[in-house]
Amino acid sequence: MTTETQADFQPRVAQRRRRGLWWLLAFQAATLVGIIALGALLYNVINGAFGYVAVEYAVPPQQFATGGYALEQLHPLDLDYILQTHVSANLYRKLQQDKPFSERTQPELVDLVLRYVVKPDVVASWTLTDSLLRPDRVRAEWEAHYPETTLEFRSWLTPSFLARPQSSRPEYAGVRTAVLGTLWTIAISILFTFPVGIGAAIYLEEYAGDRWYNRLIQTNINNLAGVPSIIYGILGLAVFVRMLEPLTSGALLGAVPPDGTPNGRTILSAGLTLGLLILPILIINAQEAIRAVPNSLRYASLGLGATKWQTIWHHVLPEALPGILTGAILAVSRAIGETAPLVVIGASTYITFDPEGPFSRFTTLPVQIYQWTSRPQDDFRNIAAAAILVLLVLLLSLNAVAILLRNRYSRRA
Amino acid sequence: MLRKSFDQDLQRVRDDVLTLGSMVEDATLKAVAALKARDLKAAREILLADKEINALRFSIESQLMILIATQQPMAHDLRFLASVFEIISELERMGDYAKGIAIINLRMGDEPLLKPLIDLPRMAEKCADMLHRALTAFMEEDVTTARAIPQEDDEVDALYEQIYRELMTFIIADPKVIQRANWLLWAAHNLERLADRVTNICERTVFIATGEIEEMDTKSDEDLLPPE
Amino acid sequence: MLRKSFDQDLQRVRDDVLTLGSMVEDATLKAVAALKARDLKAAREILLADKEINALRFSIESQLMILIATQQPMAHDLRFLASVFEIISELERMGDYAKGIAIINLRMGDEPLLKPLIDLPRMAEKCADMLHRALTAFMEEDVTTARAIPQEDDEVDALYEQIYRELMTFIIADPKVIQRANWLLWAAHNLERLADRVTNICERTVFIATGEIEEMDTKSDEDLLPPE
Amino acid sequence: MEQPLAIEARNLNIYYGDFHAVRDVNLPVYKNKITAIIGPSGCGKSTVLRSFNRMNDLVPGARVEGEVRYRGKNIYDPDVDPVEVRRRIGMVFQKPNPFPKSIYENVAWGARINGYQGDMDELVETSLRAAALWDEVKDKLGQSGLSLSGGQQQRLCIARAIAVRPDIILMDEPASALDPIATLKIEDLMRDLAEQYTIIVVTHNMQQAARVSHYTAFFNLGPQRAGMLEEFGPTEKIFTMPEKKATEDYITGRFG
Amino acid sequence: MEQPLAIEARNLNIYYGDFHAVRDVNLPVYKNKITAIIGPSGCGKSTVLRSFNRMNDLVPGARVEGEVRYRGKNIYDPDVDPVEVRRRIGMVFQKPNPFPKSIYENVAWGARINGYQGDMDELVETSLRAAALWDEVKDKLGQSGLSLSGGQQQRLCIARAIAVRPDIILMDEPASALDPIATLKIEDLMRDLAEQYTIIVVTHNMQQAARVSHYTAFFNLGPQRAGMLEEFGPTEKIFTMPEKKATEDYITGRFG
Amino acid sequence: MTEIATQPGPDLRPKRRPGEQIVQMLIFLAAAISILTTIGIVYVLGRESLKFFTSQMWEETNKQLAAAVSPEQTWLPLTTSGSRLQPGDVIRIGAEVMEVVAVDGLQAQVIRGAQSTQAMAHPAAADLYREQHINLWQFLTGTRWEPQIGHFGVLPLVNATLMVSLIAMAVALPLGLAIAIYLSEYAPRKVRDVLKPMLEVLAGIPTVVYGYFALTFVTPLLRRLFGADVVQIYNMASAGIVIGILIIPLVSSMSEDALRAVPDSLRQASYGLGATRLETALKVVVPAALSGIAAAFILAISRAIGETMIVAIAAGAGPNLTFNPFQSAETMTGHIVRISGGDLSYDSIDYTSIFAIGLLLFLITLTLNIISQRVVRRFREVYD
Ligand SMILES: Nc1ncnc2c1ncn2[C@@H]1O[C@H](COP(=O)(O)OP(=O)(O)OP(=O)(O)O)[C@@H](O)[C@H]1O
Ligand SMILES: Nc1ncnc2c1ncn2[C@@H]1O[C@H](COP(=O)(O)OP(=O)(O)OP(=O)(O)O)[C@@H](O)[C@H]1O
Ligand SMILES: [Mg+2]
Ligand SMILES: [Mg+2]
Ligand SMILES: O=P([O-])([O-])[O-]
Repeated sequence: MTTETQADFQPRVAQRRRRGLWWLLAFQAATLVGIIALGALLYNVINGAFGYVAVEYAVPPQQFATGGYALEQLHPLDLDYILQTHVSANLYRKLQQDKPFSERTQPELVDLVLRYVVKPDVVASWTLTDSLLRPDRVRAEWEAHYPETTLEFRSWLTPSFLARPQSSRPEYAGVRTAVLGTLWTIAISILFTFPVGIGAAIYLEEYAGDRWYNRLIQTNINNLAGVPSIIYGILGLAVFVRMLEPLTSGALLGAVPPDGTPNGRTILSAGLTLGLLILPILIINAQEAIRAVPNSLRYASLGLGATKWQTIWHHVLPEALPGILTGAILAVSRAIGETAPLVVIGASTYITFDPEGPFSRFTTLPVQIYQWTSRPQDDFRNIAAAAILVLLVLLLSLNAVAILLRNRYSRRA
Repeated sequence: MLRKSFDQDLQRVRDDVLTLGSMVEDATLKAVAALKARDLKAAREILLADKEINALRFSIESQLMILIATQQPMAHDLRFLASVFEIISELERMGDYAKGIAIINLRMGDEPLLKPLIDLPRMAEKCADMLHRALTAFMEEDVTTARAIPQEDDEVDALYEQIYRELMTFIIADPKVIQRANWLLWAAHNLERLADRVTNICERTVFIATGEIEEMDTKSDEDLLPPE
Repeated sequence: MLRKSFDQDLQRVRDDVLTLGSMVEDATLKAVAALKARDLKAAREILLADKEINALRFSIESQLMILIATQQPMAHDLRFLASVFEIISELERMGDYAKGIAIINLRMGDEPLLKPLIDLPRMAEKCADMLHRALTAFMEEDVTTARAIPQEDDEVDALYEQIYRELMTFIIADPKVIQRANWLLWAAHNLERLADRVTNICERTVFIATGEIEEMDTKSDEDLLPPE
Repeated sequence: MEQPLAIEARNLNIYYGDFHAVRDVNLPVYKNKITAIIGPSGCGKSTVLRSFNRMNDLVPGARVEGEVRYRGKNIYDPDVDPVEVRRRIGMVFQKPNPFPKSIYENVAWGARINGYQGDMDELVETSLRAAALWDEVKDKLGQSGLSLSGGQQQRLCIARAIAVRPDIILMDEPASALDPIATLKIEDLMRDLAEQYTIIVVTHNMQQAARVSHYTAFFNLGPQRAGMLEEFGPTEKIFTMPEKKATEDYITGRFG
Repeated sequence: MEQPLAIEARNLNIYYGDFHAVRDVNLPVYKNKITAIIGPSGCGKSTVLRSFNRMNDLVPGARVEGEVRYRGKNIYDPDVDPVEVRRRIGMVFQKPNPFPKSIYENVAWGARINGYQGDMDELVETSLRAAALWDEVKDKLGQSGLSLSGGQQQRLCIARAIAVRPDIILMDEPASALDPIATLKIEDLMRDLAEQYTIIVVTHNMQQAARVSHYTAFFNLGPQRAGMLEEFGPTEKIFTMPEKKATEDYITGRFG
Repeated sequence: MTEIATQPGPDLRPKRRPGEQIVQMLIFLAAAISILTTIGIVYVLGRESLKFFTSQMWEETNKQLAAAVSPEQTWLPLTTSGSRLQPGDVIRIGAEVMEVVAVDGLQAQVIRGAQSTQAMAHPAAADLYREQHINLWQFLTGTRWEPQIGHFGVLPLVNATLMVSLIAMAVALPLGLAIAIYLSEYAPRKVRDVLKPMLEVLAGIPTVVYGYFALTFVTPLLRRLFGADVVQIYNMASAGIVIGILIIPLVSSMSEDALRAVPDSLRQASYGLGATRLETALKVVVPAALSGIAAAFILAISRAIGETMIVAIAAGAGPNLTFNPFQSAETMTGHIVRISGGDLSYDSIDYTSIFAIGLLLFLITLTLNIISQRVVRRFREVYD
């Protein structure tokens, strides 16, 4: 029977294999597209963050390059002298009042010199690719359009970019306030979310029986995880900024904002909003980590006469911890990158002072990027790119930690 | 019904035991018939048949061992297999008795029978009949029959005693016939022993069905004695 | 070494078989001694001892079945267990022969022995010795010894033949002693049969060790015949 | 010969929600004996076993009726703490489940949370010895319990159970995840342990029950798929001469 | 009596990366017989089995040396397509793995991709009948294969393997995930199938090998933990009178 | 060991463990916070939307009284600035509500003291506010969103949202699925170990960066390809494509999870029957993972609809009902961000309008998420 029915089969293996090859190519191409997109994105950012610029100076900085030392390397006393000789006495006095020159650091002084004496003005900028690959064209354009300016290669991402506060002039703008705002906000989120999130996860995984309210909580959390972040913004706006204004503005606790008007648009509001936003993610991740702990471990412990909490504390949590942390880090990096809800609850975009506490008005890195991106001037795109690099480095390092943690964890399992 | 192949194997064992039984039965009847007819050729055939009996017995035994090794018998199956060990050993021995009669026949050579055989064939028939029914009971696990058969052993014993006494009178009358009388006596003794062994088969049948060994030896201590 | 408990169980079986063997040996020697001394009390004790032999045999058998049911014996273990089935059956039968001699003793009642016993005790000793060594070989799975012992059966046969002839002369001289001569003849016959069965134990010993059944029956077809 | 009882189920009925999983079980368990529970899949063997140390409390929807008497007390009485019960009636599971801690800690942990005051090193050694594992691990007590082989892990779990000095050890198919050799080791170990502990073992493997246990309880599916105790008796009897037809059919593999 | 060969391993050596997993195996497999492969864990039973239909190709790092001769051809020759080999040498796995499709589709799928031209309904029925499953599923061919019980699923997998009309069926512990009754059903089925197919079965369960197979190959761990064929022969011989001491020790459970 | 045997009756009574109960209480509360969040969302969105749809709202008209009026005066002199009044409008000056009866050039005839307010005198240059009413039907079907003139039709926003999402799906679904299949079925371990983290990086990049990418990379590219006159600086296509890229990792990772959840045994079964790798992947693995993949798709749509920053940056401001992907149009989320970004008065109609849009957005995404979860649950059941 075997031989006679063999005839019924026409396997045509070669043909089937050829078809397989074509599809494989398609799959690989798709993957390639994904990688290219990532590459293009990074390329685009880096492309904007460095490149030639045409700068106009009130006083060219070379003028101060004494004894072969560039401006940035001069001694504070020299810088003080330059300021004294180039700015009006009024301004000098005002600056002295803000903070005595003797107390200012050398980079701060350099900054003052640049801002009040050199007064660079970027009139045009070129991308990194153009600068590197087609310097001739750049030079030609420069000579044609901005002959009276200086052409120099500029990195928009500099240490002083990190150290400077916001400014309306891209040349002077920095991300310090934004970075500090981000850190403050995230700290508040973490403080609020971690205990609540992990607690909730433990409850749902270890204690919750099959009751209607537990099911409700679970379904609810799953749904919250899919709610667009902007809705959280609206929620934060209505609840934290407005309803709880006395609390979030700090008025209840006696904190008075610099401008004297209590306002709920504070770091606390932002932190809580982001906290709520990542809470469901954190809970779900933590639940998954806890669920991944095999039941056999719990039974082993309970079978020895351990109580439920002993079991959770000694076995379940330690086993789940790497997973919980991984999930938490990913949730936090999500919070760091969130923009829309903060815009909605009214992150202030132009803030030049450092946040001092939970009741400060604030801006954050992504909000800052958003603002700069939506300005029409090219220079703002450049600093947006620089700020993006800062943000990405921050996130990538967080992600790297998470991935490392997870890999160690999954290898053990 | 699961364990199809095990059941098939068990059935084959059962069939083989039955075959073995009928071979023995056959050999017994033929041995006595040959003796009665002083047919040496037939006697020689019985010697050959006994070889077959032995071979079949060992073949069954190795089947049993294979079944134990491969089928993990338990409970009823196990009692069955264990009993078959004993039963085939008994059957082989019964075959030996038949062969013994054939050998007596051969040893007698030219010498005529001391007397025409009447009781001996009757004894043989009775034995064969008991064996046959014992094996049927075994096949059917018929406990009632198995319990009844050993009672009939008394008949065989009676016949044996009768033969014994008769032969004694022959010897006392003329001691020179002692050899020829003894030949017949041995033959009768073999049949008597054969009948005893049927009892064991019956015992095993009851054991398979109930798990209990019941001693069925009606005369117990006497059977090893010569009749008085 | 794994299967500790199985090995312990196997050892217990082995020990029990040995005990059974020595009980049989003992019974044989005692039965003949009692006959020689015409000690009826001792003869009765042997009847009781035989009950113990039977009980032990069934106890071993049920141990075997439990081991098969619970331990899934294979290969060597299996051959061992299967052989023990046969060996204990043989030992029980040997016990029966001893009992038979005791019964003869009892049946003789007041009547004196036909002649003082000389060869019969020698035969019994030879038988007991063979049995003893066969069981030792079995315990030690000593194939060489197991193969050698059956050869010695000839000695027993020779003794039996001698006794037979001697008794025949008594009968021919005076047919009235036929009953008393027959008693002794039966006793001798029992011993002769007993020795034959030792051969089977040896066969099984070889089988356990090698997996092969070797027929060791040196005289094969003759043993069922009365000596001429 | 009346044996002393270690624990006993009386009119035990177990439900999962509406499903009557186990019906009217009366099962005596004798002290220092190994009692095997066998039966077809889904007949409630594990359910009954878990009811002996209230592990069923952890199963949502499980409900127990009737009594499980342990030292004259029904462990389902309201004034009985299941945590206490579980310390006295330990459990070993189908898949070896050592804690992801050191071998030492695996054994010591249970004793520690139960407030063991004595010499911990000694306890660990005694327990490992009793589990026939000491020689294999004595040089690497600090290594993770997970680094052991399956059979060793299972013995570690047994050592861990022993370390809290239970009266009774429940085992749910303790060797079914192991290879035959590790299985035989566990079986040998069980027999040794029976000198000090009472053991109840659920097994799918009839031969194992036959090899290892003193008593065997055969569970069967009754009407409406409820599990019930079909036959209970000495193992030798159950396997060579069961009383019920159903038992015979099951052990000779002619069931269903 | 020389039996006709279905497939044969000649000087087979299998490596995982640097690890020599199987050394110098010469194993004949006779037509229409069931050949069981037994041996301690990790001795390469599954590895050898997979080498018979080039399933090892799918294991990264696996390398096969030597020959597996099937119909006079080494299946590892470069001009042999593994896809073809696998159609003729089917496989049934340890855990039942029906496709999450209907019962009908489960059986039909393999035939369809292999360009089956005949009457599909008939093929499905024949295959299910051959797998002793038809009566149980004939009224619900449209239901998912996953809705069946474990034992039924395994028979479905067998039906599926049969449907592409292989010569040889490889089974890797086909019943180890099943309860004893389902196991016996599979064993009975295997014996029936052996009338038409050649079966090679790996099993951890010696008794199963003993019950079901005609020939048994005992694999053992050789030097450097490489698996090797210790003894091969008719099952009855291996289990009642093995030639090698190692085989005897293994089958009587006195190994290690 | 004997100590146990000699123990008297065991003490099985329960021990007090108050700590355990407190802990349990606390973590229950933690879990319950999520419910509060949902209630908060629903309450806030609901209340403000209700205000938007029902309650009175006063919109600045940028008109003032040209001169002071007395309580009796019914003709009001108005300035030229601001929006035109029409008969039927309800207006408010100070605390007094009036109903416009007729308009004649810069004069409006009104009924004074409407809605049970008191007619009173008003100084010159007092601001005029106009009452706003929005009904649900108009909101849902209106094709113009021009709050200044009182048009609150949400369709332009919805349309833009759908357009953008569609484009995003067209990019993300095929690519995401193909990547998932490649990673799970084809890629050698090493390749996968490299690619997966890369895709995860892609997923971890904040959306604002994607917005930047859309505006500064994709848009110029599109304009180069299709012509600067065809493609506006702010356009839906660019935003859609980039959202698609953003969502690729989501689709591919969820789909890959689904594919990998298909047990290896199925693949082996398939190979064992003589199937090729493609047949195994497409005919066995993908169908087996179908519901997981479907769930990924649905979730992806939901994400696309809720995505904010990319559209806020790249799709442009200003509601615009168009089907041309190269034109600028504002999505729902984009609108919310733009409106709330400024310093809004909490009473303005614009402020409440974002809640109404938010509610709509919430309902849409919620529905999609629930469907997705249902599908996932069914899918999980198959293998458990
Ligand atoms: N947690 C549970 N919820 C609902 N039903 C259950 C649960 N656990 C078991 N059951 C049901 O109770 C019955 C008995 O299950 P149990 O696990 O005790 O059987 P078992 O005899 O141990 O089976 P197995 O041999 O397969 O382990 C089965 O019908 C099972 O489906
Ligand atoms: N994919 C693999 N990569 C590396 N080594 C492997 C792989 N698969 C198996 N091995 C090794 O090859 C050896 C043989 O494995 P195999 O699975 O064939 O053993 P087995 O006899 O089937 O064992 P078991 O009875 O546990 O199934 C083992 O040492 C195992 O660790
Ligand atoms: Mg169970
Ligand atoms: Mg294997
Ligand atoms: O063979 P028996 O000696 O018992 O007649």
